[in-house]
Amino acid sequence: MRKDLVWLFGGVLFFGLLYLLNWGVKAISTDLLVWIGAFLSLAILSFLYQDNPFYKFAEHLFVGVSAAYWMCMGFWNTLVPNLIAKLHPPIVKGVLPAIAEKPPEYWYIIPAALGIMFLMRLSPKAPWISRWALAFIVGTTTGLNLVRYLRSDFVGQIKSTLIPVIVVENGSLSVGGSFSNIVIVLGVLCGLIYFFFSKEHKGIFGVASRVGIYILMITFGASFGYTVMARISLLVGRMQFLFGDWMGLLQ
Amino acid sequence: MNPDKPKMGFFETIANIDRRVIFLFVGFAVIIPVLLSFSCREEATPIVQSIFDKIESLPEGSKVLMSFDYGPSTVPEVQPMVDAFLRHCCEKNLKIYMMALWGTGHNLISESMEDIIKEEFPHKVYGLDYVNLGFKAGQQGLINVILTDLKKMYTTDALGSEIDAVPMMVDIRNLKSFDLILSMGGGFPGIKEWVLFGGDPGNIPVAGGATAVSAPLLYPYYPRQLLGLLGGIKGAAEYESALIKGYPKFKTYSHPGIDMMGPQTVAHIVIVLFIVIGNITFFMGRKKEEEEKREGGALK
Amino acid sequence: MKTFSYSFIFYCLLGLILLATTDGLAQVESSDSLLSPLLPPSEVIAEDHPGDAGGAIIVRWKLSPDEDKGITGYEILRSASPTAEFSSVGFAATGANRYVDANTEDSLTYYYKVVAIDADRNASESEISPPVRSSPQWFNFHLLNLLIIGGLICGAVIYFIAHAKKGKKFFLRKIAGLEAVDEAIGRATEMGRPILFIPGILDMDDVQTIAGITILGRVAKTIAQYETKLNVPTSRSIVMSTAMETVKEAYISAGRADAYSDDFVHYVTDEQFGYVAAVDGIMVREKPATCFYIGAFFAESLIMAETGNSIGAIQIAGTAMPAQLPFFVAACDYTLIGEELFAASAYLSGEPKQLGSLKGQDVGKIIAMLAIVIGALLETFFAISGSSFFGSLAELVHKLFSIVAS
Amino acid sequence: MRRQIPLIITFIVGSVLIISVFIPHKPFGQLGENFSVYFDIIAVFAFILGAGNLLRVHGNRIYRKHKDWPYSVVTVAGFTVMMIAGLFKIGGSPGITGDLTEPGSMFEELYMYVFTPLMATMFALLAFFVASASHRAFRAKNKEATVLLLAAFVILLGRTPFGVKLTSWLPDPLSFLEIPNLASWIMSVPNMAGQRAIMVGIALGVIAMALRVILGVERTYLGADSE
Repeated sequence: MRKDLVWLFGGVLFFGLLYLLNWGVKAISTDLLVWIGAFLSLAILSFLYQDNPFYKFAEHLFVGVSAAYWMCMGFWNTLVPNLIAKLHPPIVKGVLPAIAEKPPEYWYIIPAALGIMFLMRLSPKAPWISRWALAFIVGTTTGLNLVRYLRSDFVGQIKSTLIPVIVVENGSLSVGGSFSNIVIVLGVLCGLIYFFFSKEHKGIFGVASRVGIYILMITFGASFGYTVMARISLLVGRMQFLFGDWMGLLQ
Repeated sequence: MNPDKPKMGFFETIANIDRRVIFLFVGFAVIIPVLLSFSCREEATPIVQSIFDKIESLPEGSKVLMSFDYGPSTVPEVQPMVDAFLRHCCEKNLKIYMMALWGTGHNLISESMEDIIKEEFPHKVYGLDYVNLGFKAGQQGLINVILTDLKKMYTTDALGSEIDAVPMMVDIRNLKSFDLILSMGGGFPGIKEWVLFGGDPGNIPVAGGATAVSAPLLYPYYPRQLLGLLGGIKGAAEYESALIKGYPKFKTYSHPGIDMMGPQTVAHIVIVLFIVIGNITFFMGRKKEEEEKREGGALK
Repeated sequence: MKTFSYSFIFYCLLGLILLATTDGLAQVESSDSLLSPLLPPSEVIAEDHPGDAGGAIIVRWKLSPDEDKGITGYEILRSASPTAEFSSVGFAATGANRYVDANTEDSLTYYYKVVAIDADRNASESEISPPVRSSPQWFNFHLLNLLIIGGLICGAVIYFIAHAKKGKKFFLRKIAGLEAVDEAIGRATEMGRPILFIPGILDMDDVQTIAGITILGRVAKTIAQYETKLNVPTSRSIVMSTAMETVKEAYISAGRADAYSDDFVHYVTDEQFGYVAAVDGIMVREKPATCFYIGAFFAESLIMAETGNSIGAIQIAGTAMPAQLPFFVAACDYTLIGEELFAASAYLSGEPKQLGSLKGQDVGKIIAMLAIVIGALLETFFAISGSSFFGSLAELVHKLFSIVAS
Repeated sequence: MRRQIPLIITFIVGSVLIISVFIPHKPFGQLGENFSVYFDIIAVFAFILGAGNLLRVHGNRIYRKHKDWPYSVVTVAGFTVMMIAGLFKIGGSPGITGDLTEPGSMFEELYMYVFTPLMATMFALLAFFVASASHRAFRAKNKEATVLLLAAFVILLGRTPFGVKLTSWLPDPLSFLEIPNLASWIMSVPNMAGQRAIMVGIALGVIAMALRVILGVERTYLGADSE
């Protein structure tokens, strides 16, 4: 008998026994589903110590269940309403009665054809056809993203940086405001200089590029620090589940 | 220098600490406060206190519009804020008008009504003290319309009653009829839209609560366009504290924000301590290294 | 005492005004109920909304002269004929002189009226607008600035690609993360351990994934020359399929078709955290000597990078997700930051054509920097001097960089 | 020729989509929206490849008695059960008429009690990793690391009551030095400047990369052309 499986089955048995013994005795949950949730949560947490049979079990279960989950979602929420129902509405009468009355939209043949082309990879004779579908996907992705990024990240971000470096508020100089704006404008400029590829980072250019690195480091440090608390709250939620919903130790 | 394997000094041991020790500390830092229901006293920061003070200052019968602009995924963060706002408004005998710019907000209004108003303030009467206007599509366009004429969009309340048959709706004409707008959410449409399309053009005070992730994007509006803001669980906890301070009876009520904050704060402090210790040991280690180097150099 | 007298005069005046107005109201009501006390908005013009796919009409009007006298907004009425009944299509706030009716049929002709409304629900209708039809356009002039800026950048990129083709060489700075790729692969070979490559968790409809896959192609070519196992778990079926083709091609072009195996690339699950759980499992069991994380990442970035760190792997990351960069910077040995991710495949290819495009990117940066410097200076001059000359210039730069939502 | 056709497709599709942004007229204006629908449909077709690969990998492990083969059985079993529960909508409304995620259906129960706890706990591991990463990375090793450390430290302190107390004694004119104020200044000024520089750079990177792909200069993604 394999040692890891002995551990795994032993653990599951122990857990099951606990479940049966505590049935209605203490504040601990009597709901089998909660117990399953608790077991799986503990199995994942055990990875923090080291890899072990419980984690392996949970991980492999997670992969199988979640892969099937998204495939079912894709089938029922995309393929059925957005393809089958468009090409031949009556077929979805039982599932989507509202759509079944609509006239068919035949241009949905195009994605269907592309999908089948993509599957031609499996064909022994013409696997190269799948590359046409891929070329279509890559062409659209690049085309769409080129304009999207140009618009919101390039033009949009530059626009927000068109600010006065000397701020006058109610007729008098605002030192704080001016300082902040100077930092923003210089920060963006130096940050961009850091990314320059085709000029050696030397002299004044090198100094600016150093400042750019510092600005990036502040950005990274600040964003990191800001996220820490949000991450901890996820763990608090899990602990509240384990100690509250499952063990019944919290009011 | 030393032919034998150098013995790890105290500082090296700490500097190269097994990360599982850190995990253990973080684990305890969360588990112990959770078990003991430990909570820190949260002091309301000015950005939170200003909302509390505003609601405090409103005379009885003032009209507060609450917009539920969030969905189930952000309920853990946003619901504590909603509950705190609702309790405060009920306690102050303000009239509460609830609406939603998000489709998902509709159910959340009903749930909040059941859980807070009906449960904790059973003497409040629907239609006199609070009303559910439900969800209407239109996003910022909706705000734009109700800025001038609210009843054009809301011909009935969410339960289907004629809008003018609801007593508290009779003297409502548009957004300007309200004394305060509270938007709870963080995404789009949300607080930002309320500020730009409602508060600014109508000159109506807008405040609200947002998720921790989206709060920084709203800071630029405070305090000129945005009266105040609760950012994430911390904001909710601060408001709950302010509420308890003002009305000690709320101490016995649920306060999920404060409950969540205790463990978070302890864990945060543990992490900060680890960073400090990490740096001290790093410098001590380096100092020692330099000394050894110097000695080594002298020997040559 | 003084204040008292002032307020006395004030209230007297107020009373007079009130008297006058109520008197006026009474008169109107008694004489003719059709005549409202409000003056209507005038010069109502409706025209097709420019630069759209049809289905929208802009209505413009001149504000009612009574704008300050309690008008609470304007209602926009529409009809298919000047004689038929008009129905409401929407409202505009006080002070607004323009409304977009985004719900029109291109085949129909419309007539518009604008009604001023005050707080007492008095209404005053404008004249009927001339007839108008909505129609789709072939060019969106609102996006002209985008076309100009985009054209400049794309032109620069294409120019330098063509320039480099002719064999013109130019300086390129080093990127530490890319310098380390060969070393990292060599180390894995020495240690006899596999190399893990994570192409992000998004699908092929994200450019970062395409960048990740092209870098995978380059890296795989180097790996093919060693006897090192490559492991590419993917979280998307299309990415799996594309990565397989890419790696296969890399091995073939390196002359090592025999060393290629279909097992290098495998699908795990579309679920973000299921994928991470599996990747973590692979890391602690196979102990890869080198981990690449190149593509689009979310919260899982740190889970993977920390696990990779704990097994002592050399880690090279690259992403254009600003929110995840800090975690990679903190936990990995090298990180390609944003733009460097997209430049990496060109760097690694070493082809002059590809490298030329990097110089084009730099021209884009110069454009951005010039715009910021000029814009900020103009804004500053305007703020100090208040001169309308600088004001209008600053406005112009602003306009060049503002994108109207279409 | 076989090599050329995909390049031509990419070129045509890519350029048409770029141009279409400026042409609101039908059918160009809608192309971008339609694509995401197309893409989702193709992705569902591709699931067949993904599922096939997953089952092949784990099937092989079981067949070859790989070290961890019993766990592969778990994956295959989990996948099969979930797939059957979802495709045939077991336990919900009669037949397949109900909603996929209908309360009480097997698919929904599996999601609630197996999928969700696994996902939430995996996500919660971040709390631990954030701590170990900051312990290791936030050290003043050199100037850059010091700047990183200081920024992170001020923000971290600003979010604890202790940090707030630490500087609350500062007199009014110096109130901008109080840690919470300093933290929000860092977030909204230097942090924002850095984010902007990164975003502008990313935009340029995407544009150049997209052009290389559309023009066929970059063709690695197309894979093998030996046949």
